Amino acid sequence: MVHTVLNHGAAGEVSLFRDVYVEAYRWMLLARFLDEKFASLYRMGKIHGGVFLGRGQEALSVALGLALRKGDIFAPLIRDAAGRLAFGESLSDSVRTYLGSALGPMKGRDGSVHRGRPKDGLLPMISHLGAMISVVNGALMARRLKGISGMVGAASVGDGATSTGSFHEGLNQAAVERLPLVVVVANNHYAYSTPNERQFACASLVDKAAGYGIHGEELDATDLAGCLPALANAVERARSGSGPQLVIARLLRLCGHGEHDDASYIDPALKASPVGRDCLLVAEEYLRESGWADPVMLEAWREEARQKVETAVAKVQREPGPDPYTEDWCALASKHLAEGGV
Amino acid sequence: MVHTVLNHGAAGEVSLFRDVYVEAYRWMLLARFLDEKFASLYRMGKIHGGVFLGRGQEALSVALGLALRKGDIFAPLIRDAAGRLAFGESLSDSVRTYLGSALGPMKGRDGSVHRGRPKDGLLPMISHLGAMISVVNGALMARRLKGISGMVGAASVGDGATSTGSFHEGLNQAAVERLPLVVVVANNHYAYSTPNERQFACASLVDKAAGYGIHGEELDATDLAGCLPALANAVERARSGSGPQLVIARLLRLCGHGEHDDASYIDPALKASPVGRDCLLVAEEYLRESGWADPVMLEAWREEARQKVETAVAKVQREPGPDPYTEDWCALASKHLAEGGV
Amino acid sequence: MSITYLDAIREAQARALAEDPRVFIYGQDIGAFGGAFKATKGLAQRFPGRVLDSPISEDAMIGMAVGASVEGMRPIIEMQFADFSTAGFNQIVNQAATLHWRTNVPCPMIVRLPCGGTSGSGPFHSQSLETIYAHYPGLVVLTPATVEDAYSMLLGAVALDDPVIFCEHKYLYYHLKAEQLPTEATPIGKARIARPGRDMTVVAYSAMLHEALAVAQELAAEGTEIEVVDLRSVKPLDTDTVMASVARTGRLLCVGEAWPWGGVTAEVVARVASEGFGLLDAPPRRLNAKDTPVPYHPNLWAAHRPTARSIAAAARDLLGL
Amino acid sequence: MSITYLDAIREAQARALAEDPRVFIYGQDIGAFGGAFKATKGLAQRFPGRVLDSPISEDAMIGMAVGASVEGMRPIIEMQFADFSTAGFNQIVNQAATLHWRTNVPCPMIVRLPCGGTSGSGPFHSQSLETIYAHYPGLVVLTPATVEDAYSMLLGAVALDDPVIFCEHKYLYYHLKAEQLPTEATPIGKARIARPGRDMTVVAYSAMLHEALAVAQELAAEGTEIEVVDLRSVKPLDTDTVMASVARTGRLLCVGEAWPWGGVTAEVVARVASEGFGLLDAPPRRLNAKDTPVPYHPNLWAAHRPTARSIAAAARDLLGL
Ligand SMILES: Cc1ncc(C[n+]2csc(CCOP(=O)(O)OP(=O)(O)O)c2C)c(N)n1
Ligand SMILES: Cc1ncc(C[n+]2csc(CCOP(=O)(O)OP(=O)(O)O)c2C)c(N)n1
Ligand SMILES: [Mg+2]
Ligand SMILES: [Mg+2]
Repeated sequence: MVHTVLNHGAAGEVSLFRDVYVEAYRWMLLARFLDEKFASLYRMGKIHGGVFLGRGQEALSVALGLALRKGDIFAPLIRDAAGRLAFGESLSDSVRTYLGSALGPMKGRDGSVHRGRPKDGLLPMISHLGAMISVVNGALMARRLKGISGMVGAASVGDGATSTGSFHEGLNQAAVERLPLVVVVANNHYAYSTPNERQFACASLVDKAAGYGIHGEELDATDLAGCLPALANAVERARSGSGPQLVIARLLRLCGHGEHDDASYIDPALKASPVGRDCLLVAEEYLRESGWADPVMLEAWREEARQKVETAVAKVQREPGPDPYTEDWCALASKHLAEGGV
Repeated sequence: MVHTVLNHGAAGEVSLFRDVYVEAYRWMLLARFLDEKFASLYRMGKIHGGVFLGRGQEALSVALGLALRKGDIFAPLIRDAAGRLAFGESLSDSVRTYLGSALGPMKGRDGSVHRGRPKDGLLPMISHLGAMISVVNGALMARRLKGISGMVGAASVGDGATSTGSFHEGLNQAAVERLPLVVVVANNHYAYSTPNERQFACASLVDKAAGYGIHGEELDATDLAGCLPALANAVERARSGSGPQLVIARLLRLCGHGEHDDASYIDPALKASPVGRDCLLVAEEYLRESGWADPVMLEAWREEARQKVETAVAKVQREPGPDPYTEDWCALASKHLAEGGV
Repeated sequence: MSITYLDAIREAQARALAEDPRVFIYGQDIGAFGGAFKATKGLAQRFPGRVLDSPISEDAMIGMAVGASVEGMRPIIEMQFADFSTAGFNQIVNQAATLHWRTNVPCPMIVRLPCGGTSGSGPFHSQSLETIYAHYPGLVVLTPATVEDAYSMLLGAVALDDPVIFCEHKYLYYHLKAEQLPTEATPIGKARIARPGRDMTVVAYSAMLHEALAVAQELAAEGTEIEVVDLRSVKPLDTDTVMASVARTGRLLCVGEAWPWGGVTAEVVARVASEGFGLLDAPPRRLNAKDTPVPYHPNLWAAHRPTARSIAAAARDLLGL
Repeated sequence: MSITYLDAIREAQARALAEDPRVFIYGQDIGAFGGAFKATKGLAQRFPGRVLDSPISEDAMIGMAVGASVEGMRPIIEMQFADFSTAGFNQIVNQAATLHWRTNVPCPMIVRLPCGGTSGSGPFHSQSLETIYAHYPGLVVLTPATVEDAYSMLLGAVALDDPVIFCEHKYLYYHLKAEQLPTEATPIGKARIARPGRDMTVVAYSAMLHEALAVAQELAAEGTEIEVVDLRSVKPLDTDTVMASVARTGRLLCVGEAWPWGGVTAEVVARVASEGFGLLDAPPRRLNAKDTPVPYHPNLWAAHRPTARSIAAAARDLLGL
């Protein structure tokens, strides 16, 4: 639907675009509040391990999440809180995973951003960058082998991940099989502290597309109004049989790599440039200027998002952590093959 | 020198081009006889393990070998007998390695195409495809760190190797460091039995160059007259600071993947097309037509090459194999750290 | 009729493809060409679209299998040689092996590894890599030593809900023959007594089983009865069967073709020493390959790995003969 | 002055850079940023052009080191976490580890692996991978447990002509402090008696050394004297020092933080059982992490790996207390 809506200029459909835009904005808002809550819990020492935020990447992420449908495959990355929510991940899945609740999808065994529900098409990332692309390919191959068509698989990666062998093998594999894969590269100009010029030497990452024989395009990811149709179109092209799509999104990470990092290495000139704009503020401005939301509505949405996050966190904080004594300590699904550890 | 010669059309230099061409042809001839000898020893059961030939790839290989100088780095692959010889590898190194002579550079520990002399810039391939590129990068980085300039490093790979993560990481690394690396892809249209269309989906492999931000070009590798200047120019561009060079060479493997393979999977239409020409015959024809060699000379060169190979093989066949009782069975250079095996 | 170990692997795959629509095979040159060793010969023709040539991308090959497995398929990945699986190592040990534990969603898939040494194959086409996979939680590592086991354990692996590293020994491919394929399934994770005996236990697996059996026969002629245990599966390791044998014989020699540091022989000896110390009448012993890459030259190769000769010497020594 | 284990690693690198022009460091975010753990903080500034940021390309990072090493350099590669070294695994085990054996040209280089568990780090930032590297011939695998050893063994590694896997424990980075850096070199490949005792031997390495020492102290208060052996190097493994200790105490418990199958504890127990059987007054014992990925939640994490508490229980049991 998103696709149809976003590609018809017809008058009557402006209101549909508005609906999508508003929905997207509200997911972004929720993701931002959620992230901020995690950051504050981290500062209070209530989260074990790292906290990784999507600040600045919400417009891109939500556009991808909304472009996908139920039944599609999504392998999000560390900065995809917005896209996850839009794709259908519950607030409590993320809160439970970060807080290590035994009731969460990972039951405290894995944490933070390493969550997912494979059976719902939401693949849980491993940390090794680039490694999820071929896993998405496999899910798409399975659908093809089963005779199911019309599905799309999407994988998020960063600029840094483009240097991995996995990225290359995954993209090439998808191209050879002409799979309905969308790879979205959030080029936030840094991989941890490493700037683009120490990561690659091509003029633009989109120049890689031709080398795989796939379609590529680049976009300004600080602008939700641009992201929504671009991602919808990329997903639609994949869905309709045009093969893998490479989307390169320009943005800046408006926070540290993780909350332990002050990001002091980010070039102030970049921060001050258009790519350093906060996509949430840009979207808010757009809403206001287009008359789609007034300050009262915006404040109400904000309040609602804040409440949702507070409620989810308050609930999960009362949930039990995993119990090592009832844990079965068996990595195999075939429990009869378990060896006791020694 | 090759470079200068091959790029000046001036009259007096035709004879220089002729000299280079003749030299190249004679290395090709030697490589072809050597390969054929290995094939016949293989059929006689006198070689342990596989035998891999460069039949059809000699023009490309020799052009690369000649374009490099002493002091450069060369990581040849399985089909590079011609390039190895032109670069300076002795006949006996290859014969000793194939026959497992204890006097060879690998002392019978490694065999067949897995030979080299790292200290002479000839890196011994491991089997894992793509893995040598970053090793060449490392040698080049070392030179740079030591303040030595004007060196080039070259790595040969096949069309199949372009699908490896190592190929990608190696090329990207060289591009970021702007190393004087030349990667030559022998696109013989098959990786073992797998045709190009199951290996990649780009229109041409040269389309990958832009994705790394490096210079790329494509050539017909059945024609020595084209290979010599093309490789000389690529090496010279690398040498003079233009960064990594990607050379895609179109050819056909005129034999099996190894001598155990009858190559029945190769499309007859391809064999009958210009890309299926035998570069050695093409070169011979060129020599004859340009009047640079007459049948008597050609026969004399052939005879000389045949003799060299026979002599080398006869000598090496009398050499001892490695002795397990005097072998130190220690993989470490630090002998004092050896553990006895149990 | 005579069926090789390789035939058995091909037939098991054919049967799995025929009986289970979830099965497909993915690997280099395995389609029309039938694979480097012909382990899939004819299968692409018989099962169109389900025996697929992959690019030379071991990492993506494994990732593909994991994704397909999550969606309910039962992929079989053929590595051209075990040695190249190191290029897909990360996806095997971090993606496939952890998925079930992290998500509770099983990850059934098989990675077929043509393993082990053959003369002249050298450092990169001869490796025995069971150790590096068995060390990681979440993987099942099988090492069939007979034609029958190659067949039934591969079918057992297809039925299993976990990622299986299936170590096929290349030397056995052609050298081992049987009259017919088994009709019974082999229970995964159980060792077997390949030859009963009362004087000492030799634990072996894969190609080394046959070296051990040769030694048992040799020593039997001299009146010494060696019990040979075929591990079949190195992870899980059937400690009970090993322990019961050592309880009968009081002596243990464990033989493996892999490198000496860590691995199967260390694990077996350590388990018996710690859990069955009182059963041992003599120090337990191990025999492994030497601690260098696998050599190319046949002279070196033959001296690098254990053979009937070196096993016999160790056995005699242990028996005080 | 107080120097952490992490400081020691940084200082050793600074000294190596200062004294040996062949040394350079290559890794992700190690330049101006000083590395994820700050193990190279300030070094890029002090040694311009010799502390280089790499792309996220573990395979090419190792390949780069091998090539530079062949040309006479002494590269130090920092992996951001040990867990990511699996993406460079092939180049480590097949390229670096085999080069000298194949060509007689040494391949000196160091791969620094931030290893081991810390609470909340989860399955992919906590692994202890000494086993998979020690299994391969051609690598030296070091596991320093003290500030002093971190410093002097890293310098020793730089001096060595072989590829070294240098396992640094992340928990020790900040938790371990010393008053000063050692002036003496630590001989590579030698274990040490970290605490003498006569009643039993506990063999440990890396972070587990400190758990073992805590247990020794606890039991000393009850009159039991535990001898603690710090392996320092797991490949080569100093069997002599372990055996001499067991000869004194008659009892062996070996403790490691890695997964239970194969690995250091299996190797130590197997060696002692086979070469020092007569020295043992009781069955040798092992204690490892559980056979699952390293868990995220602190409750699970604390139960997953051996701790002073579980070591003490095993020790008491072995002593019949
Ligand atoms: C294979 C691998 N190597 C190293 C790391 C450590 N690491 C985690 S995130 C990161 C930087 C990622 O940068 P990028 O891909 O640009 O994503 P961003 O964080 O900027 O969104 C690194 C190096 C890793 N996760 N995987
Ligand atoms: C990483 C890796 N995977 C698989 C192999 C097995 N293998 C050896 S050669 C080969 C085909 C190589 O094809 P290509 O690169 O096109 O070179 P060509 O033989 O055509 O010259 C394969 C798959 C290997 N050597 N390395
Ligand atoms: Mg980035
Ligand atoms: Mg090819």
